[in-house]
Amino acid sequence: MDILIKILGAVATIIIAFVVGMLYGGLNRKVTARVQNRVGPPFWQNYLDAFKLVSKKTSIHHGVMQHLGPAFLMVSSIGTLLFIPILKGNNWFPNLSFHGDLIFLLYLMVFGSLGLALGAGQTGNPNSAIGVTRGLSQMVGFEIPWVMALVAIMIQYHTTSIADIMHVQEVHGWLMFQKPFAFIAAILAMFGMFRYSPFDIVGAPAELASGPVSEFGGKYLGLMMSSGSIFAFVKLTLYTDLFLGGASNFIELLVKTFLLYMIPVSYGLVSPRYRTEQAVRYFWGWPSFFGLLAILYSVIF
Amino acid sequence: MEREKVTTLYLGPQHPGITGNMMVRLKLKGDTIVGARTEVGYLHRGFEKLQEKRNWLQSFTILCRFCVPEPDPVEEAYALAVELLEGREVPERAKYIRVLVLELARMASYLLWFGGQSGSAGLYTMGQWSVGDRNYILDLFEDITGGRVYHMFIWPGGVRRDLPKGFKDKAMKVMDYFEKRLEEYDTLMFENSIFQKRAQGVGIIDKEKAVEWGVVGPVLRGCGIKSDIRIDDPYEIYGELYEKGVFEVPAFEGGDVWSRALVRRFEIRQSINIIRYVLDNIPDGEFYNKIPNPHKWKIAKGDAYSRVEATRGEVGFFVASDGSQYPRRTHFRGAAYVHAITLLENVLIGANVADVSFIMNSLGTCPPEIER
Amino acid sequence: MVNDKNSQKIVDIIQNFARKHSLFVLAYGTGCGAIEIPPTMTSRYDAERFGIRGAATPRQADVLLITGYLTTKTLKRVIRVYEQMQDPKYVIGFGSCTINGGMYWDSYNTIKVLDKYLPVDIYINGCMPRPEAVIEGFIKLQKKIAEGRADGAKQYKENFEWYRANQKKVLGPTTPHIQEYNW
Amino acid sequence: MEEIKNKIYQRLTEAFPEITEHKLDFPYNRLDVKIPKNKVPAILFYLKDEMGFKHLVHITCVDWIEEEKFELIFIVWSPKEKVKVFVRTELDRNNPVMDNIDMIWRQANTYERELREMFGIQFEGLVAPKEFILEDWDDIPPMRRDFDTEAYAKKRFFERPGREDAKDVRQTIAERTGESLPDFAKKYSR
Repeated sequence: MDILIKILGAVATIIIAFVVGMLYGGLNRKVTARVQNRVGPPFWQNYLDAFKLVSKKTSIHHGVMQHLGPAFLMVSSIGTLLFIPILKGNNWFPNLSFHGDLIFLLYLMVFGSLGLALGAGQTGNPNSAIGVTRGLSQMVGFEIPWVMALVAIMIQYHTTSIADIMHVQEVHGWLMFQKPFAFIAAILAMFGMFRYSPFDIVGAPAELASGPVSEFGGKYLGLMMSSGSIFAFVKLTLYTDLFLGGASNFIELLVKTFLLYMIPVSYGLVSPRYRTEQAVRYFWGWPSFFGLLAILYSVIF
Repeated sequence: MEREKVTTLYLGPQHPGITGNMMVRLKLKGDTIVGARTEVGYLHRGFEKLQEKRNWLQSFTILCRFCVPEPDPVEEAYALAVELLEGREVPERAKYIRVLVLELARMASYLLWFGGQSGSAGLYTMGQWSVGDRNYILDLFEDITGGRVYHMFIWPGGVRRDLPKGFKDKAMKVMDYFEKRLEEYDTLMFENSIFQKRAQGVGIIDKEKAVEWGVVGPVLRGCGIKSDIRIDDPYEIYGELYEKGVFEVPAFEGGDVWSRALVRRFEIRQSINIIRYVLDNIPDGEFYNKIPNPHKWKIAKGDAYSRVEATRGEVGFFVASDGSQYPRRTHFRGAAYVHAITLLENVLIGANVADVSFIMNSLGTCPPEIER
Repeated sequence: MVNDKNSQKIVDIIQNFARKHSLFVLAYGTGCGAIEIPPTMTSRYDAERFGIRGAATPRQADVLLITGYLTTKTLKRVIRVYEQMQDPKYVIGFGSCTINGGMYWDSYNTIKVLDKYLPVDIYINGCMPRPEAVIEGFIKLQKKIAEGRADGAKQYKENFEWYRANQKKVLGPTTPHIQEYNW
Repeated sequence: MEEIKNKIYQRLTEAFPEITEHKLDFPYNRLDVKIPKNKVPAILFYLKDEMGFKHLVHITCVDWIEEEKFELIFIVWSPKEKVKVFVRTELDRNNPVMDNIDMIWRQANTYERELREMFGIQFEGLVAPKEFILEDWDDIPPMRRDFDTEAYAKKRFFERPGREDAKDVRQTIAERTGESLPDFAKKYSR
C-alpha cells in the first residue's frame, strides 16, 4: 500500500512537472511576443505542439543510439525530478528526495546531455556534431560557477542534502540573502543552463540549423520538448529549494519558480548570442569569480 | 591528429542562416574555416533572355524581380540606361519623385537588413521590431505606386503616377516615427555590448585592396573609403542635393562587420533627411515625358551602362540596342555578384563557423541578383 | 475496442485538431516569395497567433512552403527536402508562378506547374501574395486538415511512379532515386 | 570633362597604337575604345596599374549573330578621374576564345564563368568549376541569340491549359471544393 502511494506520488510529480514546464514554455513565447510587439500564440500552444509532434509518424533510422538519445534525456529529467524535494516538509510526493544529495544530482543532470550527445553523434549530421561539441564545451563553462556555488553552500552548512539545506533556511533565512555571492554565481550559471540567448549557440538556427536536434523529428522531438520542459521545472525547483527557501505550498512554488524563470527569459530577449569561446570565457570570468568569493567567504566565516 | 581533420559543411540551400537560396560549401578545421566556395544558380530564371523577347516597356514586370528586397534601384538603373541610350529628358518633378521612391526603398531595405543582421546574431527582437516597422514604409509605397513589394513605378521618361493627395503629411508622420524609433534600435542593437563583441573585428576587409576587389557601397564605406555613386557619378538630383548639404555620406574605418553596421545605421538617418527635403521642395509640373507607342518604340543602335547606388552597393544595367523595338542584350550588374562570390570566399577564410551568416548578411548578399 | 472504427475517428479528430493548430513551416525560401515571409511572421500580421512557426530542418517541419518559381536546380533539392519530411506533411504553392508559370511562362529554367512534381494542398495566388493572403491560405489549409482532406502526402505515395516520371522528365538522370531518406 | 577624356585617350593611343576605333562624344563621362582581342589584357593592366582605373565595373558580351561575332565589353571606372572606359573587342562567334584576365581583377573570374556558361566563350587558363548557374545543361548556351527559350520551355516543361469557360473563377473553385461562395463574392459574380 505504501509503495502504491509512492508510485502514485511519483507519477503525479511527473505530470505536474510536465504541465508546469510546458505552461512556462508557453508563457515564455507569449512574453517574447509581447516584447516584440506581437500578440503571440496562446499559452497552451506548447501542449498542442508537443501533442502534434508525438502524433507524427517517424521513419528515420540511423542506429540504436539515435533512438536511445531522447530516451536518455527523458530518463535524466525524470530521475533528477524524483530526487528533488518539490514542496517543503510535505508528505504527498516525497519521492526519493531524502535519499539523494547535491553531488549525485550534479552527475544526474549531466547524464541527459551526454545521452543526447551520443544520439546526435550517431545521426551523422555535421550540424549535430558541431552542435554537440559546442554544447559540451559550453557545459564545461557554466558547470564551474555552478559547482563553485554549490560547494560554497556545502562547506558553509556541512551538508550535501537538499532537504537539510532547506531546513537550514528555515532557521537562518533564505540563502539568496545569506550567501549572495553563491546566489549570483548560480544565477549567472543558470543563463547557460537554460540555453536561451546569449548562450543559445548550441542550437542556433542561423548557423547550425537546430544543432543537436536537427536530425530528430516527430516523436523524438516531442519527447525532447517534454523532457526539456520537465528539466526546466526541475532546475527552477532546485534553485527555489537551494536559494529561495523552498515552497510550502503549490502557489508559492509557482510564484517563485516563475519569477526565477523570467530572469533568463527577459535577459535572452535583448541579447544576441555569444560564440562558444566567448561564452566559456564569460563563464570563467565574473561568475567563477563570484563562485570563488562564495567559497572563500564560506571557508573564512 | 584529430584537430587536423578537415570537415566539409554544406550551408544551404535549405538553411535558415542563408540569405535567400544559395549554398556555401565550407571546409572546417575545428571551428575555423579553411576554405569556402559559393554555389549559386538556384534562382536563375534567365531574365536577360526573357528581356530579349519583351519590348522596352514590357521589361518592367521583370525588372523588379531582379533583387526582391529592393526592386526600385533596378528599375531606376534600367530606366536610366534607356534614357542614356535614347537621350531622353526627364521632367524635374519626376526626378524628385524618383529620389523619394529610391530613398524609401533604401530605408525599407535597411530595415530588413537590420532583421537579418541581428537575427543571424541571435537578437530576434530587433528583427521583429524593424521588419514590423518596415510595413509603414510599404504602406507609403502602396499609396504612391499601388504595390507593396513590386512597384514597376520608375519608367523611362519619368514615373508612372503623380504623388497622391495628402501624401506629404502621411510621409512626414512616418519619418517622425522612424526618427524616434531609431533611438530605440540604438539601445537594443548598437549599444548592446554582446553585439559589439560579436561584430567588432569579424569579417575584416583590407582597405588597400578593397577597391580592386570590387567592393562597393556600404561595405566599401565600412572600410573607410568615402565612395558613393550618388556623389561620384551623380544621377537624378543627388549631385545637387549633396552640394546643398542635404545629406552626408557616412564612412567608418575598420572594415569589419561593426563598421558596416554603423554605415547602414547612419544612412537611414540620411535617407530621412533626403525624404524630408524632397517632400518640402518638390516642384510642380509634369511627372512624365510622353514616350512613343511602346509597340512601335524603336531605339537607335548603341549601348549604355547606368550606375545606381542601392543598399548593397553599385548596381548597373548594360543595355544594347540593335535598332529594333526589343533590346539586343541587357546585362545586370549586382553588387552581390562580386560580394557573395569572390569577396565572401576570401573573407570567410579564417573566420569562425558561427560567423558565416553574420558576415554574409553584413556583405549584403542577395542571391536573386547574382544569377538573375 | 481500441482499434474499433469509431475510436479511431475520435483519435483522428483530436490529432487533426493538434496538427491544425501547430504548423511548423520549413525555412526554405525557394523564390522571391521569401520576402513576404518576414512581414507575415512579425508584428503587424503575426502568423504565430495561429500556431504557425518556422522549423529549421525538414525533419521537424510539417509544411513545405514553395515561395515562388522553382528552377530545375532548386526542384531537385526541394524533392529531396520534401521526401525527408515526416508524415503528415503538406505543401503550399505560393504565388502565381507555381500555378502556371506566371510571368516566367517562357523561361528555360523554371518549372511551370508545381502539382505535376509535388502534391500541392493549397495554392496561394498573386505575385506577390500579400501577408493577408498568406495567412488566408494557411487558414484554408487548417480547415482542410481539420476535415481530413489534406492528404497530399498520401497521394504522393500512391502515385509515386507518376510523380517520379514527371520529375525525371525535367531533371534527367540525376533525379533522386530513393523515396525514404535514412541518412 | 572633355579635357579629361581627351587626355586619357591621348595616353591610351600612345601606349596602344593598336586601338582601332574610339568614341568620345558622349554627353556624360564615358569613353569607348576598341582593340584587338590579344591586346585586351595588356590595356586592362595598363588602365588599372598606370592610370588608376582600379574598379572593374562590368564585363559583358553582346551576340551580333548577323555578323557572326561576339562583342566583349569591359567597363572600368576610375574613382579619381570619375570616368568610365569601355574597352571593346570582337570574337569570332564560331570559335570564341579569349584570354583570361582574372589575375588583374579576381572578381573577373565570376564574370568569365558566367560568360563561359551563357555564351560558350572559352577563357584560356580559367580555373573554376565547370558549372556555375545551370546544372546538367544539355542545349546550346542559353544566352546565344539562336537559342529559343519559348520552344525549349514548351518542349521540356508541362503547361497548364487555360480555362475554356468564361465562368467566374470563384464560382469554379467553390464548386470544386464544395464550399459555399461568400456573400461579398456573390455580389461581384458575373
